[in-house]
Amino acid sequence: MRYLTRSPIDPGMLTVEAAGPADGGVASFIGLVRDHHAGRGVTRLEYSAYEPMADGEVGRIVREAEARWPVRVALRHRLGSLEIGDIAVAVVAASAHRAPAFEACRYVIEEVKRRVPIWKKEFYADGSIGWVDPTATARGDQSRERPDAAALGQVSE
Amino acid sequence: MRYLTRSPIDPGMLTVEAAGPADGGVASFIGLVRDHHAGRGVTRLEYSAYEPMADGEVGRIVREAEARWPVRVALRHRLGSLEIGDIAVAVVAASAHRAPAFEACRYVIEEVKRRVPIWKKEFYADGSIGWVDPTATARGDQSRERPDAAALGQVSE
Amino acid sequence: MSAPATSLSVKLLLFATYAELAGREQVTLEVPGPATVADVVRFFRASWPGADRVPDRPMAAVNRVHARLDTVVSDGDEIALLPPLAGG
Amino acid sequence: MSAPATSLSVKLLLFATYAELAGREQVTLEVPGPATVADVVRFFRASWPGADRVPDRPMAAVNRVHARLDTVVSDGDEIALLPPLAGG
Repeated sequence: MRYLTRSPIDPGMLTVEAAGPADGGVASFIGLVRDHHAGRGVTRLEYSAYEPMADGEVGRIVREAEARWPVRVALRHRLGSLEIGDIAVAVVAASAHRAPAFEACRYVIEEVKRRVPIWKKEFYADGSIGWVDPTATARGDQSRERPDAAALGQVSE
Repeated sequence: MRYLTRSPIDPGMLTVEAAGPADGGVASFIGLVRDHHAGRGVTRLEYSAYEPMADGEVGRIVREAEARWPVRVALRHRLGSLEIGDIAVAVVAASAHRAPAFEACRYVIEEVKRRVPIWKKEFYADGSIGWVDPTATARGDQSRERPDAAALGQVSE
Repeated sequence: MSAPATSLSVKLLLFATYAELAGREQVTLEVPGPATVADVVRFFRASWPGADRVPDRPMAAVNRVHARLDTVVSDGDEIALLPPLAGG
Repeated sequence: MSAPATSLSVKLLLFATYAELAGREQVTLEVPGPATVADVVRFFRASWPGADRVPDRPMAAVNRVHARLDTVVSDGDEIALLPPLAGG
């Protein structure tokens, strides 16, 4: 697998992977494990995935971005047990100029959240455990509605 | 000076500076020295600044971003002689969520380019030297028109 | 060109909360063909104890690609039922 | 409340290509008051050899803050003429 890892993510290495001497702009997004979610204290979490599909879907998203903008994209998503402050995901988009780098970076992280089969189990400060369902909260915690199966199915056709 | 440096910039340190345990999203922009500009080969460049004003103007931009979005921003701009691939500027915006992090990061780099008194002297592969004038090229190399003095003056009033 | 109404063998994968609800991560099903993903889900929910705790219209994938519930499945397909995604 | 028409002492800073065009990075000017930034620029361009190679309507700052050319200057102000910015 190219995009999923059980080891700590090094954003600097991803920048080296994405950027060459012709690149002047590098936009990055790093997702960190927060100490709270929907008003509850979080102590750690575990990411799991449908691994072969997740890796393939990330690859499709990266190729879409590289076809749409003059960019090179590097990405890693962590799996397994993570502590507060750990990097869960890092996306780096390098381009000659900053506008396509920003746009591609944003596209990739939005699509990763929307399309890649990864799940997150949160361990709360009160000792309870829960699977995160971004479609169940109305707290403005997520910026996207749940995509319906039909919409995602069309992506693959 | 807080935001200008003659030493290499470490984006990882800026991420540590900007992000805390409540932050889940970190958007970054890194500007690198490219090996070309407006179709000409570039071998190195020198950044100079009206240093006290540049530092103050960056501070105003950072405070504007931190007032407008729930973010913390860290930034460094390099001065002096830089080689191809060196980091010229790094902006990091950390927030609980990704949307404000992206928006604040983009705002800061756009305003830095528009308002901060820093100049760039390029050394070309053919041995010639030139001051970069983003207002003089029509190659799409810059995303902003030159701001006129009146518009910038109003910023400070 | 329509397939004869023979039995299809498909592998059904369950993840995260669906795996916990159904008490299993993988089952092999023999479903009457022709069948869509929705047919496979219906067959599964009716055939296994506890499987009806999985939603009747989940997000799904066929052979590791997102698929609509009306996608027609083939013998040997790997069908996955995907709880709400939470990556990133 | 308007200032008397006395002389003002201002420090004028030049950077990058403007410093090269004018052959200097800093001059102290005694200009007749009251005066705007535009008056200071006009006075400078007429008073120093080579100074007319600096544009007549440059971007400017007064006391380290961006300022319009019609900003009225005070005795002791630090006025800077800023070539097209190229940071970032």
